[in-house]
Parts: sequence; C-alpha cells; structure tokens
Amino acid sequence: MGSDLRRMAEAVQPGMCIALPVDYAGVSMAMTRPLIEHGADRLHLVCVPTGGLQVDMLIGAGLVARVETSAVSLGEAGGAPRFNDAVKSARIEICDATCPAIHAGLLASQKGVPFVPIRGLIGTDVLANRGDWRVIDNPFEAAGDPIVLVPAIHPDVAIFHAPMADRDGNVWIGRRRELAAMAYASRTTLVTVERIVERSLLADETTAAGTLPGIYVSDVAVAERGAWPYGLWGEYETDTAELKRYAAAARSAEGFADYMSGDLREAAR
Amino acid sequence: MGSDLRRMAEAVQPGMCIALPVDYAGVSMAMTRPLIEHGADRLHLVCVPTGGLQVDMLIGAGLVARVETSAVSLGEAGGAPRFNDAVKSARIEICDATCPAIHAGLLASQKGVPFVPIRGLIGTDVLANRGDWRVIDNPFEAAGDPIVLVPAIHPDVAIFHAPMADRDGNVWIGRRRELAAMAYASRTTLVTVERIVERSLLADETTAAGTLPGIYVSDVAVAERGAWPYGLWGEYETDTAELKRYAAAARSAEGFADYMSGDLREAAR
Amino acid sequence: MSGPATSREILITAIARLLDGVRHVAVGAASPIPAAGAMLLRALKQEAKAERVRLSILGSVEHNFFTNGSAELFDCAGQGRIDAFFLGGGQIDGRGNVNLVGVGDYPATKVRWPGSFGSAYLYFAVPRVILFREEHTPRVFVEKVDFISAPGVSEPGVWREGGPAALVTSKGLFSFDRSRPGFRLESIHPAHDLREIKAATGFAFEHDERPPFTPAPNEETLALLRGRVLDELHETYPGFAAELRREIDGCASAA
Amino acid sequence: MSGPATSREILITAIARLLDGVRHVAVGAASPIPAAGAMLLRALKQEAKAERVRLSILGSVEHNFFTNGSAELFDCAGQGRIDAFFLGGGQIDGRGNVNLVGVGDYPATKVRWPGSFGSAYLYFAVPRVILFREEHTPRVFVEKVDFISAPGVSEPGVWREGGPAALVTSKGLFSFDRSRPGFRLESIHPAHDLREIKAATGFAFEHDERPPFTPAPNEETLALLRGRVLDELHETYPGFAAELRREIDGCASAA
Repeated sequence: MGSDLRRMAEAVQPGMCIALPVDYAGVSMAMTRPLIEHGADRLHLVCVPTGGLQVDMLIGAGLVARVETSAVSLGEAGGAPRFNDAVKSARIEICDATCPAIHAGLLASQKGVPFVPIRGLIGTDVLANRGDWRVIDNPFEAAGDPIVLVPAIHPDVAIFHAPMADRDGNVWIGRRRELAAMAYASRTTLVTVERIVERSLLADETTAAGTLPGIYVSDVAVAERGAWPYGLWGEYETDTAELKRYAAAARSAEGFADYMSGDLREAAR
Repeated sequence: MGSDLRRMAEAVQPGMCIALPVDYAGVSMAMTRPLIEHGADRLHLVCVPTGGLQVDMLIGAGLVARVETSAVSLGEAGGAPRFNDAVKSARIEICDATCPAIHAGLLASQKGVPFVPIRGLIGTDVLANRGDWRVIDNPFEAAGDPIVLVPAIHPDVAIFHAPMADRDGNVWIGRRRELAAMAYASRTTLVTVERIVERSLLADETTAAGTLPGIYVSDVAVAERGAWPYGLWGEYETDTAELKRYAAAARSAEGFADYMSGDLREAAR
Repeated sequence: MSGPATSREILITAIARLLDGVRHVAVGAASPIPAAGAMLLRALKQEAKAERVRLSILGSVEHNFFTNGSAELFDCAGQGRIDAFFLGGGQIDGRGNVNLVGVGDYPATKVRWPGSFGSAYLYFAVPRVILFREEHTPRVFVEKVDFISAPGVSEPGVWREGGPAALVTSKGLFSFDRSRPGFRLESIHPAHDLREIKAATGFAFEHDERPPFTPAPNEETLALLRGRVLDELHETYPGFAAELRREIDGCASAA
Repeated sequence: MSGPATSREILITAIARLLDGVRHVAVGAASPIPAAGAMLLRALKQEAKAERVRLSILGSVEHNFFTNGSAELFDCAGQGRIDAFFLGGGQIDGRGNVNLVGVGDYPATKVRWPGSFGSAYLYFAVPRVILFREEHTPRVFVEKVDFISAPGVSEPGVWREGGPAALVTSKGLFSFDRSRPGFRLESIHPAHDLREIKAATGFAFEHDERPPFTPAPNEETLALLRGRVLDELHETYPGFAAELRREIDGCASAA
C-alpha cells in the first residue's frame, strides 16, 4: 500500500499545477506524506474551491509556490497556520478567487473552451487582483452589462480520496461531482480509495450514476481511512480533535516540524 | 392518473418554450396526448439535444411554431414525417443547432450567465443561420481566435419521464444528467414516473447520487410505461414496431390523424 | 423551560423575522444562529400551514438536498432559487462592503483570514443577504474595509439581483438602504443602548432618536424554539444546541 | 466459416486499419460497420498485448461508460480524450464538407434530413474523423453541398484540432489532404474499378493511374472477425450481426 502511494506521488513534478478538493469532498490525506517525501516543489495548488489541512501541510513543507483558492482554513479548528504565515511573509503567491470562479475555470476545461463567464465580482478586490481574468461587455446586450470571464484551469494532476473503485479504475464519487469536474479538467488523476470492489461500478445503473469512469482516472491505490483526520461521506467522521492538535502545533515552523515528525513515528508504528 | 396528467398539461400555455429530452433519456410520451387535448399552441420546442416521436406528434397536431434542435428523427424507423413535411412547407420555424450548443445554452441558464462559449461551428451554415448567436475574438488571445457564444436557453417548462420519484418530489434520473440540466434551466419541470417509492431517494448516498432534488421539480405524476413506445433505461426496451407503424401512417396528414384517433380508441379501452 | 427569552433567543427570533417570505434559505456550515433562525421560520410557517420554507445547510448531510457537487449552491443562486443567505465578515463597512481576506496591505496582509469563499458572487445573486456578526466592535465595523471581498452596492448597469438587506449583531439590528447607501439602526437588543452601539461602530449610521428594543419572541414562538427547533438544531449543531439549552435553563432558574 | 472475406468484412478490416493507433473511438448508435471496425482493432490490439482501445457506442448501455448525460461525449472530445469518430452525410463534397440537413434552399429544403447532430462541433474537435457512407452515388458525393453542417477545412486562426482523415464507401477508400484540400483515392474495393468510381463521384479526386485493391484481411484477422467480433457485434447490433453471418455463410458455400 505504501509503495503504491509512493508510485502515485511520482506523477507529480516540480512546478506542476495540482487540484485538491474541499475538506468534506474527499481529501486524499494519505497522499500528503508521499508527496512531501517525493519532494516535487514549486507547486501551484488549485483548491476546489477551498483548502484545508493538506494545503497547509504542503505549504509548511515548502513545496508550494502559489495557491489559487477561495479560502484556506481548518474549519472548526480555526485558521490554517502555515498558510497564514506564508501569505503574511509573502513566501507564497496567493491568487484569491471565489468558489464559483474556481468551478467556472474547471468547467471551461471540462468543456474544452478557453473561458467561462461568471456573474458578480465586479467592484471586488478579488477581481482587481486577478490580472488573468477579463471583463467584457456582454455581447448580447446593446450597451454596457460588464461580465467577468474566467480562463480555463488545466491542472496537471488532480488528487482525491473516495470510498471505492473497481478493477477497471471506475471510482465511486456519489454526489460529490466536483471530483468528476477535477478529473475532467486534469491531465492526470490520482485516486486513493477505502477499498477495491470486485463488481463493475458501471454495470448497474444505480452505482453508475455516482461513478467517475475509469477513462478519467490515471491511477488508483487503496488507503484505508485515507481522508483522516478529515471524514469521508458515508464512511467516517472528521477527527476534529486531531485537527485542533495540528492547529495548535503548527502555529510555529518548529511546532509544524515536530508535528510532522511525530506523525512520521506514528505512521511507522 | 389521467387526471394528474391533464392537470400537469395545464401548466403549458400558448407560446411557451418547452424543453423535451432525447429518445433514450426518458421521453414522457404519456404527456403527449394530454398536451394535445389541452391544446396550448404556438409552442417553441427545444430538443435536448434531438427530438423524435413526441416532437413529430406535437407538430402534427399543429401545436408548434418553432423547433430548436440538432436533429429530429424516428431513429431506426426513419425520418420524422410530420416534422419533415412542416419544414418543407415552412409551416414551422426551424432553428438548426448542434448537440453541444443546446447543452451550452442550458448550461448558461443553469449557471445564471447570459451565454457560454463553444468551439467549432465557425464556417458552418448552422452558425450562418443563427442570428441569435454571436462570434467574438477570444479575449485571452492577443489576436484572432474567433469563438461562438451561445445565449442562455430559458425554457418555461421541461417535461420528461423517469423510473421513480419519492414523496418529496425527488426524482431518480440515474446517469441521464441532461434531465437535471433541463430542470435547472427551466422555470417549471413536469415529470412522469413509472412509480412512487416510499423511501426518500436523498436519504442514502447511493440513490442520492442519481437523484434530481425536488426543489427543481414542479409536479410529478405516475404514468406506467410512460415512455412507450420509447424505452426507459433499466426498465423496458423501445417498441420499434410501433415506431415503424407510426412512421408509415404519418406520411400523410390524414394517416397521422387516423393513427392518433386509433391511438385514442386504444387508450379508451 | 418557561423562563424569559435569552439574548440568543431574541437574536434567533429577529433573524426568523428578517427571513419572512423566503422559500429557500442557505446557511453556511458554521452558522448555528442563522440556521436556528431559518429553522424557527420553517416551524412557524408549518404551524401556520403557509408555504414551505426550505433550508440548505452547507456541508450538512441531513440538510443537504444538493446532488451536483459544491457548485450546485452557486448554480442554484444564479437560477434565482435561493432567496436568502447569511454572510459574516472580518470587517464590514458603512457601505455594506465585506472583507473576508485580511487586515493591512494585500496580498501580504498583516492579519490573514481564510478568504472570500462564495461571497464575491452570492452577494450579487441572492436577493436578501443578511450580514451576521455577533462581535460588535470598531475593529469589525470599520469606516472602510481593507479589502473588498464583496461590495455592498454596485454601479448602475452592473448585474445585481441582490445584496445586503440587514445587519444583525449581538447589540442591535440594522437595515440597509441601497440607494443612500448605508445602514440604519432599526432596534437595539435588550440590555444595550444607543451610545454603546455608536461607540462600538466605526461607521456612521441612521437611527431614530430613541430606537425601539428588538422584540422578544411571543409564547408560541418561544415554545417552538425550545421544542422542535432545539431538537432540529441538535442534529446539526450538537455543541451549540447544548449551550443554548444551558442558557435557557440558567435564565429560567434565575427568573 | 473458412470462405473468402466478404465485401463487408473487407470494409470492416479497412476501417480497423484506419483506426490504428487510437486509444478511444466513439461510434454513433446506428453505425454497425464502424463499430465492427473498432471492435476488430480492439481485438487485434488485445491479441498483440498492445495499448487498450476503448470504444464508446452512443446510446448503447453495454458500450457506454459515460455517466454525465449526453453532454459528456462532447466534453470528452473537447478535452482531447476522443481520438476518432465516424461521420456520415446526406451529401459530402470534394472539400470534405458534410451536409446532414437537406437538399435545396434552406430552411424550406425540398428534402429534409434529421439535422446536424454533433457534427458541427465534433468535426473540429476529434483528430481523426472517418467519413463513412456505403451508398456511393453522385447524389451523395456532390461538387458542393447545399448546406454545410460541418466544414472539411477551416481558415487559418480558427480553432481546429481535427477533421476528415479518410472517406470509406462501398466502392473505395479515400484519404483527405487538408492542405489542398481534397480527397485522394487510396484503394478500390474488390469487384469495383476506377471508371465506375469516377462516374459515381460528383467531385474530382486525386488517384494513381492504377490504384491498388483494398486488401482483404489475413487469416488471423478473419478468424478474430468471425469469432470474437461477431459475438460482440451480436450484443449491440443483433440484426446486423445475423446478416453478416448469412453473408459469410453464403460466400463460403459459393466458394
């Protein structure tokens, strides 16, 4: 199992754009350590549409050059300490977005178009700081009506965790369709799962409805409780105490290092 | 059951824009007769993305002013006779589209934006005949790169057939997500189903993944074998012999009238 | 359970009143008081056999009827299917601008908050946005925000279906006038006063000479709140529900 | 089952050859010969332990691994995940233009066909589009189509990832040169000749003085075709599979 995760981590190269899901959608926390050990740095993270513990850890480990996100936080456990510190000290570039703009960028990629329009945003400092977005006058109105265009986001790699996959690489994502959107938009999609099932997920219409087809999935590895300390829908709850333990430890770079090495020892048990 | 369908048909008013699904996605054939009896005419049909028997019957009954579609045919049973005749004699306005452009128009509506871009189409007579579409230069390229913008399609009413609904109006659509797209885009959504189930389709993650939530569904009525002579995925096959019987009869207006009245007698049995 | 309304119960009741008339309200995952207000409205409408009120709580399994991923909330708002939403803010200014990003010069702000989430879109798309922030201090309610995550008002010609309707804090309830633009203090919560609110607010606002107190819930409303609503709250916000119950019991025993 | 290859088997084999190198091919619902060509390629690649070939048959449950509705095919093509596709045409002209709409003045055409389906998009998005039309007559292969559902070539600067690669008819096999632009007759199916093809084609095309015959499948290919591929075909196109089997048996008994 560990070797599978290390093999998967090798798909990530320095400078790549990596898409990661929101806390509750299926974060592959199990891939965090293999990614850090693999060490590919200068990563551009795209949080779909917000980030949490995994993003904070990758930043703390020094692997991240840029984060595009609508927010990074540890939810109930408070702010994301390594993210906040890196932003304040300008060690990472922050591209602040808003949730539907990240979905729009992935959608453009899914549809094979260079951009998708989005309402709102006019007059915000979010827009003012995004030189990569454009404002045009809606060509369907006689005059005025400015509208923002968000360019396609093309991640090199999407990484997430799901309850199950079958032998053909079909992955059960249920109603968490942002995971499909990430895979559609990405060149490579790496998935960890709680378990492999022997039946085909596409063979009956009930499971097929919530399945990401294998054509979009580059590699699958089993990682039991692979979202921990996050929860996984229908499987287990978030371990908020652990998130708080991290939040307290990672207030300083030293505390973060201690937490990560402690975690290493636990993993080695 | 008949009274439920008649009640639903009353939601359709003359001149409205009506979205109807492709043959294999779940056509509510059961609604065809109530719609004809109700008699609301000058309808604008939007086929998602192509039309068949139901569209041909509504045209034959004189209810249709305009059809926006990527194609209308009876599949294995050949061309759609009343549609072809109405186009040739210019009794209806035909807005020829291409499948992904219809999906794009509904997507714009789903996203609450005035348009969505689409690749292709440049140099086609499809585009040349669509005064309601626009071509702009992609603002993300320094020069050139023309791209088509398709305006949002806002149907007044979407009508389709599905295997089941629950008591809260949640409808099982499986992987036929164009049905969800139709509902998202439409003001009113009318659904016929094979059966009502007593459990909530949203209560477990497996069925929830293929469920259109009740918030998008205006009304549901039971109509057993409601797609007939079309099939319904996972339920029953298309009755091609019946489609051929219709295709042969409807070559003339008189034959169409005979078929429809014969059908009436059968329904009255 | 028959003691007087607690200050939080008065807040929840005020929020239910602000939501009157909505068919569908969405609430953030970490917003128990807004959720309680929406649950109370739903219960009141059901008792009155009025039109059903739908409540979506983001991130909740129980109160999540979305099946198309986390984009569906925004799609739903864009379709005009969400009538009300709640927004907090690290800073909120007198023009209704909201800052969820940080304090100081962007991007290397000296204080960094999580980020703008969906505010830069939802503030435009949802007709009735209720600003809710319990902490009522001059560092929250500022003259001018350091970063505009979402603007209170827009230029003419900019697409805008909604925006701020009201501001609810631990001290009072404000309405928002988009034409001026600016806030007006509509009522003061019991045990607070105008002078205190002025001192705690970094922006100017309109007010009557003697603003009324925010009304407490009537008997029927209080019974619903302490019965059905508290039970419903317990499913999604067990910690908050337990705390609320302790406050109620404390109030009752003190009375 | 050891008779010589039938004309349809030669067609199927030619199509499999044209598809060599693709990872994912999509086929329309009513296209048994293209589907058979793709199935044959898949079987050959599997025998050779080469990279897996995926086949999507639109409208089929068995060969449908899409789970996002009927838009997914087009999305998938836009993402560059579909390498080859088949297109027919009521009219096809010498510049590779395809007409699926009708004959005569649009919109009230004197002959009306179903419509353009996805061609106005897929012809641009899919790298290798194979034009397939069994009927080889001057009314199909015209000098200039009456309506361009999908153009064979585009102006410079127009986004285009693909287009026509070849044209397969009951009489011969053409390649398409996008730079000229125009067709070139690459081979003639057995029992046909150049003069006949010229007479049946309404547009000019390049050709060698004596074009070769389209090669018949070798023994191994024929065995796969008559075994595994015929079985697979039977699942999706039972009528066509039965017809093909009768032709094979007829050929064998005549030989």
